[in-house]
Amino acid sequence: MEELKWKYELSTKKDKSIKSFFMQWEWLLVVILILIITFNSSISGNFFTVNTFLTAPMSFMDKAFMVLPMTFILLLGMIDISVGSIVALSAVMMGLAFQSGAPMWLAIVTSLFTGVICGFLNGLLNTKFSELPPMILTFATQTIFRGFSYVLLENNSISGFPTWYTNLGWGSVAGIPIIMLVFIVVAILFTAVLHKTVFGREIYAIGFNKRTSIISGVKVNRNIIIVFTLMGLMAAVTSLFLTSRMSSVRADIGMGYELEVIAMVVLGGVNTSGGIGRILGPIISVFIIGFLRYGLGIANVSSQTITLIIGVLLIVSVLVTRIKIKNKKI
Amino acid sequence: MSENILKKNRYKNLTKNMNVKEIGLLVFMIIAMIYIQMKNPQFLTGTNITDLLKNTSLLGMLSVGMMLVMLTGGIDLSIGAVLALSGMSAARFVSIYPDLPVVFSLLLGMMIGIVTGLILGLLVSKGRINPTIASLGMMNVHRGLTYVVGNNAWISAHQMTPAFKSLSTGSLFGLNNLILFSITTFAIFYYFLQYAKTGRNIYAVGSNYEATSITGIATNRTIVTAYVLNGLIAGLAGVLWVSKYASAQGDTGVGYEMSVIAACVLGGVSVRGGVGKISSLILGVLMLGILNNALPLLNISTFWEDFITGFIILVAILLNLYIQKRQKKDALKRRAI
Amino acid sequence: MEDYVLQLEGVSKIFPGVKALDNVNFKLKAGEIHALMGENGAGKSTFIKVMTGVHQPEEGKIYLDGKEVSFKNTNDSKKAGIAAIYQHSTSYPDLSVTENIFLGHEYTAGKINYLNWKKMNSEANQLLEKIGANFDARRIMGELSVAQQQIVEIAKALSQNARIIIMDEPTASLTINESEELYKIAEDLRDQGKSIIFISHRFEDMYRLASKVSVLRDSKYIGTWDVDKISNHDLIVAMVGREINTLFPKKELVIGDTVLKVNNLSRTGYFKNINFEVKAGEIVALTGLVGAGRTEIVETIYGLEKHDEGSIELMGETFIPKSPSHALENGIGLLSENRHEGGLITELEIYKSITLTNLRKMTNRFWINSQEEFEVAKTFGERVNVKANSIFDKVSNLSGGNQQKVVLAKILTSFLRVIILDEPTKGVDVGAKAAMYEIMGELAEKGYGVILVSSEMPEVLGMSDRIIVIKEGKVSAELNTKNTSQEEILQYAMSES
Amino acid sequence: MKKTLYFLAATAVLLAGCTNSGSEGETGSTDDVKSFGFVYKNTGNPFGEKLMEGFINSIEEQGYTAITKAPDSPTAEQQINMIQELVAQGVDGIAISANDPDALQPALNAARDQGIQIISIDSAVNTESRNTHIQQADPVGIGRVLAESALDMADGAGEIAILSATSTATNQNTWIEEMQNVMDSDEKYADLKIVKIAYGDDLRDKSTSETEALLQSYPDLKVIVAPSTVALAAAAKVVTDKGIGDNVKVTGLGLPSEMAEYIESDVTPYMYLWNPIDMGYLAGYTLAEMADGNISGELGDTFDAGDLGTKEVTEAMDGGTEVLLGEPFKFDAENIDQWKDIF
Repeated sequence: MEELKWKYELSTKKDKSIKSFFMQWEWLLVVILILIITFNSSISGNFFTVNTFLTAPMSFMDKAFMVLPMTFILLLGMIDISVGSIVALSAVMMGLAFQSGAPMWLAIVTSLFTGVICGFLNGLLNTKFSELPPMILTFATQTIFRGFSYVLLENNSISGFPTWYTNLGWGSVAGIPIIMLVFIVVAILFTAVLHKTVFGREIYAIGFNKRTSIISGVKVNRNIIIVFTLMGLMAAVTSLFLTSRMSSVRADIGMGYELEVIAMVVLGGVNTSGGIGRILGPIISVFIIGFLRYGLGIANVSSQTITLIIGVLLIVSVLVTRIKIKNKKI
Repeated sequence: MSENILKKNRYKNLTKNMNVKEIGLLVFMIIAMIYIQMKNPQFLTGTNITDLLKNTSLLGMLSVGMMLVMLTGGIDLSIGAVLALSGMSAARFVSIYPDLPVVFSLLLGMMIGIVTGLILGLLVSKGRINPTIASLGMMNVHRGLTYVVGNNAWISAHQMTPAFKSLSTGSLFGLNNLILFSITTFAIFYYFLQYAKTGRNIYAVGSNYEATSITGIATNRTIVTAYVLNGLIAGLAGVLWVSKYASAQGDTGVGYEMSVIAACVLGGVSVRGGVGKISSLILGVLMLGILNNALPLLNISTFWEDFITGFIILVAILLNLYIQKRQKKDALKRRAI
Repeated sequence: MEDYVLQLEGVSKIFPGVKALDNVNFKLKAGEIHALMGENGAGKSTFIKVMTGVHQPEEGKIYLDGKEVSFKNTNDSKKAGIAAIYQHSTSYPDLSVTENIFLGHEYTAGKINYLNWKKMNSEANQLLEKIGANFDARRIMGELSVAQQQIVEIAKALSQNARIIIMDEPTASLTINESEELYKIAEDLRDQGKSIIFISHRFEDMYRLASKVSVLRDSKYIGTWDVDKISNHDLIVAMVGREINTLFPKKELVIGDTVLKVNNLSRTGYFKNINFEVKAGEIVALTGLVGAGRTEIVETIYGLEKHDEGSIELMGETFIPKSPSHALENGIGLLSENRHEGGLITELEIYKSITLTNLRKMTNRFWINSQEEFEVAKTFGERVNVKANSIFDKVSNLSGGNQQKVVLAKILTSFLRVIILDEPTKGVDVGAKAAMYEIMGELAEKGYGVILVSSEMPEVLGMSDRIIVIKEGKVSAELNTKNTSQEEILQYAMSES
Repeated sequence: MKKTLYFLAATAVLLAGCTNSGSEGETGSTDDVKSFGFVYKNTGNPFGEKLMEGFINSIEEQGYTAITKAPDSPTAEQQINMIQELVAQGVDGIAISANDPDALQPALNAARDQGIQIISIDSAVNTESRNTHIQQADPVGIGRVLAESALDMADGAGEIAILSATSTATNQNTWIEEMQNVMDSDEKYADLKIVKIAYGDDLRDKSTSETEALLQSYPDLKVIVAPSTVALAAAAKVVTDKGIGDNVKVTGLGLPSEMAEYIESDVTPYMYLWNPIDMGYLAGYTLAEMADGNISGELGDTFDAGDLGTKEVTEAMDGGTEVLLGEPFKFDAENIDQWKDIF
C-alpha cells in the first residue's frame, strides 16, 4: 500500500539546451535566403542595391498575405485550392461595385466581404461534409468561384481606380513599400494568434487529432470555419493589392496562386498532414521564393528555368525534413 | 442453417445497395442526356457520339492511371506536365527521325512516362513526401523540361510523319484507334486490379498502409508500381495527344490534371485510398466527357461553362455523400432494437 | 527437446538506445495454449515481431522442431507455420473477407497466374464455417464487428496452415460471450494439435485457456509456470515486480443527491428507452456486451451524438447536450474508450494536453498566460500522479497507464459534476490499473457522480455501487452491486435468442 | 546537421547550375552601351520567339544589347514583375506585348518616370502607358481580309462561324468586331451569315470540341474563320480528320509552320499573317530611335527602320499613335513552302 502512495513531481522548467527541430529548420531557411541573396548579387550587378530590397518585395508580397492563413489551414491538416479563384471573385466584385458608382472605400469593403463569404462557404462545406476531403470540396468551389467571376464580368475589364488606390501597391512610406508595412502588421497578428492564443493552440490540436479535440471540448467546426473565413479575407486582401498594382480587374487574375502559396507554406516546414510547423518558416519562404524569382529574373534566367528550380527546391527541402523526422523518431 | 441463409440473403441486399452509388450517377447521366438531346437533337447522333468518345478517350486512359495512384492514397498533379513532356519528346523524335517506325516514338513516350512515374513513386514511397507536394514539385520540373526539349518552339503537323498522325486517326474494326486504346486500357486494368496480385496489393496499401508490412506486401514496391503505371499511361497518352492534335506545344495539357482528378472523383474513387472500381470510373469519365461535349452544343455562353462544370461536380459529390448517409440511416432503422 | 515445436534461447533484440528483448527464453509444446503475460512495455510486442520475422534478433537462437531457424521477413515465418493475430487490427477494411484471408498467399490459376476468386471464396467460406462463423466471405471487412474481424484473422492464420498461432490480446475489444466463442475456437485448434501463444492482460483468459504461463518484465524473461500451480498474487508480483495489496480500493461513501438522470433516452439504431440516474459520490457501472450500445449512450450524454427521443436531466434541470464543449461547460466529462482516437494528442507535450480543454481560463484577455498554464498543468498532473520528469515531456513517451492519467488530468481541469469513464483500464497494465481505481475512488469521495463503462467483471464488481446492464440497446437490468454476482450480470447481458 | 549541410550543398549546386543559363544575357548593367528589354505574353510561343528574334537582330545590328523575357503563363501579374526587373536592370527602353491593356499601366508609368521609353507591340497597352504601338496590320484591313476570304470560300453565300482564342483576348475581339463591321457595311456580304462565335481558349482539346460542336449544330456550315493559331490549326485538323475538307473550309490568322499541312491539303486554301521577325525588327528600331532622342512617338514622326526602310508614326484606332508594319500577308499553296520552316 505504501508503494502506491509515492508522488511524482513534475518540473515546470523548460530544458533550454534542447533546441527544437523546427527552430533549426527556420535557421536553415534563413541561411538559404542569405545564400540566394549572395548568389544573386554575384551573378548580377543590379541585384545588391537598396532599390532591390525596397521594390522587389512589391512584386511578390501580394501572395504573402495568403501564406499566413494557408499555414493555419495546412496545420489543421486541410488544404484550400480555391484561393486563386477567391482572389478573382473578390476583385471582380470590387470592380463591379466601383463601376456602379460606389465610392472606392465601399468597393474595397465589398471585396473584403466577398472574400469573407467565399471563405465562410468553404469552411461551412468542409465542416458540414467533413467526410469529403477538403481537396475535393475546394476543388469544386475553385471552379465555381472562378466560373462566377466569368459570369459576372465576362470578357470585360474594369479600370480607372483613384490614384490613392493605385498607390497602395506602388507607394512607399519612408522608403518602405506600403504593401510591406501592411504585411508586417498582418504577419505579426497572425503569428501572435497562432503561437500565443488559445485559438492557435487549438489549431495545432485539431491538426494532430480532430476527434480528441472535439472530445476535449474544442469547438472544432467553429475554428475550421474561422480559419477558412480568414483565408477568404486574406485572399481578398491579396486581390486588393493585386488590383492596385494592376489598376485593372479581370476575371482571370490570380490563376494558379493556390499552388504557389501552398508551395511556400510547405517550403516553410509545415507538414501537410497537420499539426507540424510554425508560421515563421512560411514567412521566410515568401522571401526565399520572391528573391529567387526576382534575382534570377534580373539575371535573365528564363521563367521556365526558374519554375524548374523552384520545383526542385521544394522537393529537396521536403525530402530533407522527412529524412530528419525519420531519424528523430528512432 | 436457415439463419445462415437468411444472413446471406441480407448480405445480397447489401451489395445491391452498394451499387446505388453507380446507379445514382447513371440516372443523373441519363437525365442529363435526355435534357441535352431535347435541347439539341444533334447530340445523340453517330458522329457526335464518336466525337465524344474520341475526345474522352485520353481522359479515360489518364484517369485509369490516376485511379491507381489514388487507390494507394496518393495523387498526381504532374500528370498534365508528363503528358506535355512525353508528347513533346515524341514529336521532336519523329521530326528528327521521320524514317524510323512509329513504334519508337510510342516507346519513347512510355519510357519517359515510366521514368517520371518512377521518380515520383520513389519520392512518395521511399522519400515519404506527401504526394500533393511531390507531384507539385515534379509538375514544375517536367514543365520546365518540356520547354527545354522543345527548344521553346512548337512541333507542327508538317513536321510529323503520316504514320505518327495516323496513330490517333486510324481505326480497327471500324473503331477509332484512340477509343481502342482507351478500351484496351480499361480492360487491361480491370483485369489487373481484379485478378492480379499486384493489383490487389495496390488496394491493400491504400486500405491499410500500416498492415502491409505485416502481411508481407512490399509496400514501397507496390506504391512505386502504381506511380510507374500511371506514368506509363500518361506517357502513352502524351504521344497520342500530340498525334491527335498534330501539334506539340510547351503548354500542352496545362491544368489537365484537374480534369482527370475530377473524372476520378465523379467515378467514386476515394482520395483517401483503397476504394475505386473501373466500372464506376468509366461512368465518371463519361459524365465529364458528356459535359465537355454538350456545353458547346447547348449554346451556353462560354462565360457560364466553368460555373456549370464546378456546380455539377459539387452536386455530384454531395449527392453521392447523401446517398451513402441515407443508406447508413436506413440500415440503422432496419436494426431491430 | 523434441517435445517442443518452438524454443527460444537467450534471444535479445536491441534498438538504438533500448534493449527491447533481453535474453528471453521460451518453450512451446505442440497442442498447448501458452499464456504470455507482462505489463505494457514488458517486451511482448517485440517478442511477437521477432517470432514473425518483422524484427531480427541480435542475439540468441530460435529452434523450430529442434532445428535452428532464422526469419528474415514475415514470409519466412509464414512458411514455417507461424501466424500472428495482432492487437490492433491489421485487416484491410475496404477489401472483402476472402481477400483479407488470402492476401499474400492467393490462389492463382492459368498460365498468367490470375487470381482464382471462385476457389478462394469457397475455401474462405469453408474456413469460416469450420470455426463456426456465420457470415459470408464476400462481405467487406470494414462492415464486420470487431469480434467477426478477429475470427477472420484466425481464419487467415488457418489458411496459411499455421501450426503456431500467436494471439495478441484478442479479447481486449471483445465482450464476455464473444470471448467465450473465441475460447472455444482456441480450444478446438489446440485439440487439432496447433500451438497457441496467448497474450493477454486478463487473468480470466489465462485461467480459462492456458496450461502454461510465461512472464516478461522490463524486456527480461521472468519465468514459466503451470497455470494451476501459480496463485494470482504471485503472478501479479512476477509481472509488476512488487506487491500490490488491494486492487479495488472501494470505500463506503455517503451518497448524495441525483446529479444526472436519463429518461427514455433513444437514438435510432443504437439504443432505446434508456433510464438511469447517478448520484453524487456514486459509481454506476454500465456493463454489457461490446456493441450493446453503452459507448453510444455515454457519447450521447456527452453531446457527441444527438438523441432522437427522451431527455437528460442535470441537477434537476433539463439538459440538451449540443456538443462536448457544451457538456463540459455544464459539468459532464468523458474519458473516451480509445485514448488514441478520443483522449490524447500524443504528439503534444504533457502540459498542452492537460490544459487543452480549459486553456481559455488561463489567458490575459487574448494571450495565453504561460506561467498560469504551467502551474495548472503541474497541479493536475501531480494530482493524478503522472510519472514523468517535466510537463514538457511528450505524451507519446509515456506508458499507456500514464497516458490515461494525463487524459484524466485534462478532464479534471473542468468543474465537473459527472465523470464518465469509458473502459478506463483497457490496455493498461496492472500497476496503472490499480492507480486508476485509486483515482476513481477519490473522485467518488470528492462527490463526483461517476459512470463507469466497462466489460471487465472484476472491476465492475469491485468498484461500482450500482450496475446497469445493457443488452441490445436496452436496459435489461439494474442491479445493486452488493447483491449480485458475475453469473447474474452475464445472464442479463447475454442474448436469450 | 549532416543532412543540413547536404541540403545547403544541394542548394548551392542548384544555384550554380543556373549561372550558365543566366550569364548569356548578362549585360544589362553596363552603362555605356544602351540596352533594351522585350516582354512577350508567354514563353514557348513560336510567334513570340520570332518577335524576340527580330527584336534582338535589330537591337544588336545597332550595336546595343537586348534583353528578352516572357512569363511561363500568359498573365499580366508576371509581366508587371518583369517590367520591374527590367527597370532594375537599367534598360533604356521596353517593348511589351501585353496580356492586359490596362493592367500594366502603373508598372509602365513607373518605368517611364525613370526615363525609360515604352512601346507596345502585337497586343497594345492603353494609350496612357505607351509612347507608340507597333501595329502588325491595320485592324480594319485584317477584318476586311477575314471577311473577304470567308466570302470567297463560301462562294458568296452561306453560314460561317468564328472560332476565336479566349473570350478575353483583346486583339481577336477587335479583329472579329472589324470583320463584322465590314460585313455589315457592304451589300456583297448580305448572304453570308455568322452563326456563332465560339471560343476555344487557345487550348487544343477545347478548340477541337468547339469545332465539332459547330459542325454538329450547323450541318450547312461552309467556312470556319479562326483568328488565332491554335484555334485555326485545331479546326483544320478536325475538318481534315472528318474528311469534309471539300465542304467546309477553314481560314483565318495562323502560323505557316502550324498550317502548312492544311494549306497543302487545301482544307485551308489560304490564310493571313504578318511576319513576326519583321515586327520585332521594327520594334527594335522604333525603340532605339526614341531612346536616342530622334523621335518621341508623336504623330508624324518619321524614322529609318533599317531593312524595312522609312517608317512613319500614324494615328491608331484607340486614339494613340502607332507604327504600321504593313498589310497582312497571304499564305497559300504557292508560297507556304518558303515560310513553313521560318516561323
